[in-house]
Amino acid sequence: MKRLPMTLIAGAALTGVFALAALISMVWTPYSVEGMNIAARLQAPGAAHWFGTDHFGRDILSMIMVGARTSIAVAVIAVGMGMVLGVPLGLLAAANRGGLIDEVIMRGNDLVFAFPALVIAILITAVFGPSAVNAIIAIGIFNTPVFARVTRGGALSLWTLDYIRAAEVAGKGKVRISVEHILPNIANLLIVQGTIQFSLGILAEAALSYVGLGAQPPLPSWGRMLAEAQTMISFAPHMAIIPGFAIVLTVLGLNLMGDGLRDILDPKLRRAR
Amino acid sequence: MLGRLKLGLAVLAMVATPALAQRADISVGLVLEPPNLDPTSGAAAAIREVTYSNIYEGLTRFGPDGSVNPGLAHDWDISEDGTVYTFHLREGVQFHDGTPLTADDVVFTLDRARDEDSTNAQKQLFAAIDTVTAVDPLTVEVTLTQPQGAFLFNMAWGDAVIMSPESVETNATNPVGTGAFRFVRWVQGDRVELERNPDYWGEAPALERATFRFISDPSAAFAAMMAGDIDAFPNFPAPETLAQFEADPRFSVIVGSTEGETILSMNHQNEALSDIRVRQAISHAINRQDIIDGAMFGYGTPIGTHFAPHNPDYLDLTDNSAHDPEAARALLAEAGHENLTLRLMLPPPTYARRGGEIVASQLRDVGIRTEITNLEWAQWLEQVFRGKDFDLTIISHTEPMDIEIYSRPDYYFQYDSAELQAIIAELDETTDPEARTELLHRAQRHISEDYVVGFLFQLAKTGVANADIEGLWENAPVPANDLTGVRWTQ
Amino acid sequence: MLRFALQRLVSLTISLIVASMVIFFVIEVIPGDPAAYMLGMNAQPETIAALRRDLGLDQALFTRYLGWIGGMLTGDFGTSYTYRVPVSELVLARMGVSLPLTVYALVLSTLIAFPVGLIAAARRGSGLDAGIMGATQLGIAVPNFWFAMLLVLFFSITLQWFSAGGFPGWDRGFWVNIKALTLPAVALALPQASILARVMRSAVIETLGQDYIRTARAKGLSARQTVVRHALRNALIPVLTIIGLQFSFLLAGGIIIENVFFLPGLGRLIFQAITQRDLIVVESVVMLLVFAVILVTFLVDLAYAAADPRLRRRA
Amino acid sequence: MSLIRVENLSLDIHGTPILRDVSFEIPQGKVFGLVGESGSGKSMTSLALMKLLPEGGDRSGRAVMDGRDLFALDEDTMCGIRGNEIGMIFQEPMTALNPVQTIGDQVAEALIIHGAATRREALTLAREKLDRVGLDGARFPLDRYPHELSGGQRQRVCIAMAVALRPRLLIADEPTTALDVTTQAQILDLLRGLVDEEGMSLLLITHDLAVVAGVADHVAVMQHGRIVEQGTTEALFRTRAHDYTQRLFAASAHRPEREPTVEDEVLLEVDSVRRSYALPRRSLFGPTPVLEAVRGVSFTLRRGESLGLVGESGCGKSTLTRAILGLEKVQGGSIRLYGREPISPTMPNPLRAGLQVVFQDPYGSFNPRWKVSRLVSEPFHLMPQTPADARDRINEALTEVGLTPADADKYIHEFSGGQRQRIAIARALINRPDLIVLDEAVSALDVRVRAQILDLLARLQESHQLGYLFISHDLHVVRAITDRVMVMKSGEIVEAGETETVFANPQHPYTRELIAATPVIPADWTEGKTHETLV
Repeated sequence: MKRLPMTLIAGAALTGVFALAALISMVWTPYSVEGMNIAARLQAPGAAHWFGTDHFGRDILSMIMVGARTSIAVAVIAVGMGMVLGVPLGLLAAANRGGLIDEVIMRGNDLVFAFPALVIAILITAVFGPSAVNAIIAIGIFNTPVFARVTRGGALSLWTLDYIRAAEVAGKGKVRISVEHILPNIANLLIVQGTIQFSLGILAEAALSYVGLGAQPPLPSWGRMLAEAQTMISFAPHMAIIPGFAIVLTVLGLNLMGDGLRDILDPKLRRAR
Repeated sequence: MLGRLKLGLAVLAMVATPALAQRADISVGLVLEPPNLDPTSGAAAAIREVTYSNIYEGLTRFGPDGSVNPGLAHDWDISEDGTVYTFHLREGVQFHDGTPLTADDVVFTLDRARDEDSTNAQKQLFAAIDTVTAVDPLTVEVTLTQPQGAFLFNMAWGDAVIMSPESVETNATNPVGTGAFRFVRWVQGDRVELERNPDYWGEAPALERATFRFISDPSAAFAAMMAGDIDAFPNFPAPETLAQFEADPRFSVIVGSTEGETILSMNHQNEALSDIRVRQAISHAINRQDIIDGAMFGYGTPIGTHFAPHNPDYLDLTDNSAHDPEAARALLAEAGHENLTLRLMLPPPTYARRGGEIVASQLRDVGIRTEITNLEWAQWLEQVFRGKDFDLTIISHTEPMDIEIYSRPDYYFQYDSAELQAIIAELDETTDPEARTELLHRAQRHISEDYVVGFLFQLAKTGVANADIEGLWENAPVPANDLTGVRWTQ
Repeated sequence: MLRFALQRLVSLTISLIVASMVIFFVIEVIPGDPAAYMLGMNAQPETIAALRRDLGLDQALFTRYLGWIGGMLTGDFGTSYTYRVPVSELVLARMGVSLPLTVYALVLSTLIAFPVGLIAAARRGSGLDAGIMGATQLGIAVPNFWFAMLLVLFFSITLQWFSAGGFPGWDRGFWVNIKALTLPAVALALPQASILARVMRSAVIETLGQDYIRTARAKGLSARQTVVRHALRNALIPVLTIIGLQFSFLLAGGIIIENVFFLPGLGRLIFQAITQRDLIVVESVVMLLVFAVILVTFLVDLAYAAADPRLRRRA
Repeated sequence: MSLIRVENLSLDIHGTPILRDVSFEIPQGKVFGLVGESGSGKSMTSLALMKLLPEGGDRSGRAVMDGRDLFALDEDTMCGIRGNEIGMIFQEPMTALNPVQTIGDQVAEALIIHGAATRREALTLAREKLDRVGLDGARFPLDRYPHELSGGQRQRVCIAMAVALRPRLLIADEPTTALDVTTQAQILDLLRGLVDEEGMSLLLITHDLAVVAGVADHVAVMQHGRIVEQGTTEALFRTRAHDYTQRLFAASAHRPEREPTVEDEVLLEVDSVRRSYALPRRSLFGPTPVLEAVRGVSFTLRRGESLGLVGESGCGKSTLTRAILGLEKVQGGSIRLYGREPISPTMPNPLRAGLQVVFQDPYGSFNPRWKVSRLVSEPFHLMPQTPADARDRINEALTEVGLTPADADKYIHEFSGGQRQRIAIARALINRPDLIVLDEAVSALDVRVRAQILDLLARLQESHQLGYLFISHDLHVVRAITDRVMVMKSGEIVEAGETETVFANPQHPYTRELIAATPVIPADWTEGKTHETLV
């Protein structure tokens, strides 16, 4: 009925490429990302190594592929965590709108928002040591209030509708109504927000592993590749430019996808038609 | 005697090249900012890199080659039994706040360092001291409990610089010493500024102003050098970029040696690592040249034991642990550790982080899996160094002549060998050079043949400077940037 | 209006108290002993103990918390373990870098975002609009530290127009510092500008769909006049929120950028303090940042009320 | 002579035809009524005249105003005409004003834009205009903001704005639809007055025949984008040449035939119920002011009886409804079902099953993601377990409300507003309740659909002996479907009694006011006609 917007197609395509790379990397990469060959280090892109090699002589293409896996995994799980924690909170707040629970939840949200994300991430890793898991936790924590807010916002507008009244008259409780009526009808909002958070997650993961707080070696991650490449940018630019583009393109893809999804899913825009 | 002669030569050298420098200011790049400016409480090398023999001076001082020269004491006598040192202080030496240097200041300094409330990071330097007394305003007598071969050497350390009671409390933030440069100001997080001390007792330095700038990020350091924001970077953090500086006529690259033996430490409490065959296997699995090339881009000297190659008493024992994966696998099989998994803890420096990744892949080749954990310094000190909770770690031991650490059974790698402990104990009391050399050789051989740890390489001092600057230390016998001899040639 | 302000003020204080506890007790469990860090590898245990006494680290945790809070209320943030100077001094000095940088970046991003967003909204659906939207998408997707790397490579190393980083200090005059902050500000501003432009656009488009816009047109206002006189002010409200958020984000978010350009800012201070386990500094700075954010949110709320009369009497 | 003459106005939007050959003349100083059901294109006609059509509009035809074809003018000239020679007001006064500008500025702006006055003069003029539309300076200073005004007051501001420059034509698009009946009357008077005094013409667009009958001199009836019939009001009302017109009239005057058999059994007993809300404090420490929404309401409703509850917005009827539905607890008095079981948010499900509801908005009343079968059967939740014959009962309910079992598998968006109300009724019926609350159940429907639904309700009441609590602001409807009626004002029932008696001979002044305010088509205009069309 509706034809898909260009943004959605382009975005999905871009994202797809990296998702695919990540999938393939689970079974096959051109070279082992752990195998070092000091003799063959810092090679510019060429026939043997399409994206060249890094300072340990590792194949950058392979590392990009596995790195995609890392980034996507971290981002997806972090967003998942944000949803799992945030959506129920949001539903709860909306169900008790104006009540104490609502107030507490929303103030809690503001508080989390008030903390400087990167600093907290650094602290978390200072406490538990750096690892992909802690990166996920750090990112997840800051996703939670976002979803709580979006959920509450969407839910509040639904709670004013008559079919919720009807459900109440049919003797249904807040929880049941939230699950049966509210959740399915804010799914679109959540999908759109999810995509956006996903792309932000990729950026965050990159930033964290850039400062060395993300996935630990030998597991490659785009952010750390950038960090390692930084001092060599002037004589081995490919080491910095390729992972950089990997990040930019993935995030770009996801954002475009988010826009596209919003265009076809967001009820607000649909009512506008 | 010897010391005096050396000084004379040094002075001649200075006079020989008249200081008609156009520029008299310099900005020196440092990786780490000193937490404070009091080297007598706090171990941070950065403190010494700013203050040593620029602001503070000790009774004796190190020369660029690590030799011990007269400092605030122009001369000294040692009693026959080697337990009484009488130092003769220079005349007319003033602290930057105008108070004159007297024997009392020396007594105060040494007593303060030995006190039980002392927060001196190298307290063991003063362990041998029994009493310190001021004979007259310019003479100090130090009595030792037993003869100590390295006492004059110890007194040259940054932790033994002389301070006056008037200023000692504030030295952390407003250092007052006797050195050729005066403290001007410290913009925390950015730089420390010094200026020439007009009342300096010795030869006035060529530089009028010196700024130490703190740039921890290697690429930022590179950019700063390239952009000319920094004139000299004595310990340049990014060896990979040195080739470019080499190629660039604007810069000169100064490659020297440090006292930093970089080793792959092993925890002898670990069941597997307590087996010499496993340790030997690991040592054979390591390819030093690959590590030096891959991590330090070729800068560094392979070592086979815990001793500085530039030291006359050094023995090259690298063949004991030549790269030989076959042998390694065989040894592991023999020890029954075909599939061994070890935790590799890595502190922040490049040599450790990059070296660690290479070591990990080299061990993988002989069938040892490693779990890498990158740690901050504080965590490393807490967990590895004090908690002794690790299997492997890579660390550079930068104290000079520190082979004695292997004689401490409670040291973090917990190596307990009566034989070695005997050697070191003997060494400590020996003053006769030949005898010392002999003992040092035995010690080197012992730890090498016992494969106590994996000996990787001697950390190189890789500095970059504007080509028109001369007089920077090539080597780093101790962490220091002695600017007294630095000048612009045009 | 006053009541509104007071209510927000109350919840603000509660937030701050909760925050202070979270901050203090989380940070205190960080492994790693400042004294041990300062004294290094050869230090003897009793030396470390002595230093801990010096630093007052031997007191009970809760006592230290009360001390900390009490001190802060009287404006005394304690003394840095490693630097041995009052924390307030440190923070103030760093503020002199971070605050200008933040404001600079914010001004840049706003100056870019407003016109861009307006044009896109006005030309909705046109090729220009599509182009702008694409560009902003790209802007959002670029990690600022990577962008910073490229800026340095190009403007400092290759062209040598700007110094690669560092901060002369305000006593060295105004423009030199502005120049020093330019690259960092640009690196920070690009993504923010992109976001802001998008918000601006959608906000304007949304308001243009409102009934009162139609009323205005019926009054005889031209399309342009309608945007300027009616759409803009209403669209400003969401935009204001974002600007508020961005301020707080930039204030703390500069860490990485401050590293790339070795600026002595708050971010760097925290970073150093954490590695050196200068916990009291970490605590105070984080607290300060949280306070700043909460304060800004509060101000933004007031700004709302000023911009939107409907909020003035709302509870 | 005519002020403006529209010739063969046709309009397509994105290819879909909206208007076809619309032609009419608006005489100088007269009121021209444009009547039609929703979607008939009457609003588009007005927007076309203002040249404020949405994008993608493709217009043909002419609109000649003193010799000039408006459609031929460029945008700038048009801006000069809008608000200056042609003013316009819209249906939704709540959103028609810029929330962040004072009413003074907004009225003044109209003057300033057209260079008719400096800001100072403009403001004084604005003052005059606001006084003229009945917003006196004492209570409504210029610096008031829209949100501080009621709907009717805001509509007055809109009017002041529109007539600020004494335009020769004022277009009013459903100006009173969103307002209460008494307010509506005032606004209509105001408009009529402006026409008479300022000699301007008024194009009045509405769906309500009675409104037109009251104020319009000429009427045009629109259907599917065409004008099917037009003429002077009385003539058109009397003749009703076009059969669509006839059907329209029939529907609006329609009364379902009912022989109510009211039993003695009490279904609902409301006993001196009170409900009040705390309002935000004025001062920080002052006492919290309280809004008493319902203050001591009592009544009973018997099986088979249909009881009406009329009142204007804010009179408390919604609150009362929510309490009766057991969605809100009451603070005083009691509500009992079957005269014994107390109704409350915590009431047991079996009891709830006796009580169902139909809401006003046919669009907001259904979860868009559910199939009709699931929507209709939601009240099964009240049963201990879903009945075995669920499917049959769904089909039965659907058939009862005039839909087919096949509809059970469709989604709600596939149905029209009227059909949706039928589904809502089916949902209410599924549990065989005894009492159904009809909360403005037909208010959102077009007259003809409304007539059908009323018939349906009447039929169901008889077949199931249902009790109806019929809540509405529309007196016509209440009169048509209820046996007894209660009039509610500011939380109290001011009058109650047999519907006919109350309407024929209202006792309470407020009731009189209401009835007086309700626009009616003069009886003699429609004599004899209604029944004809009915049979």
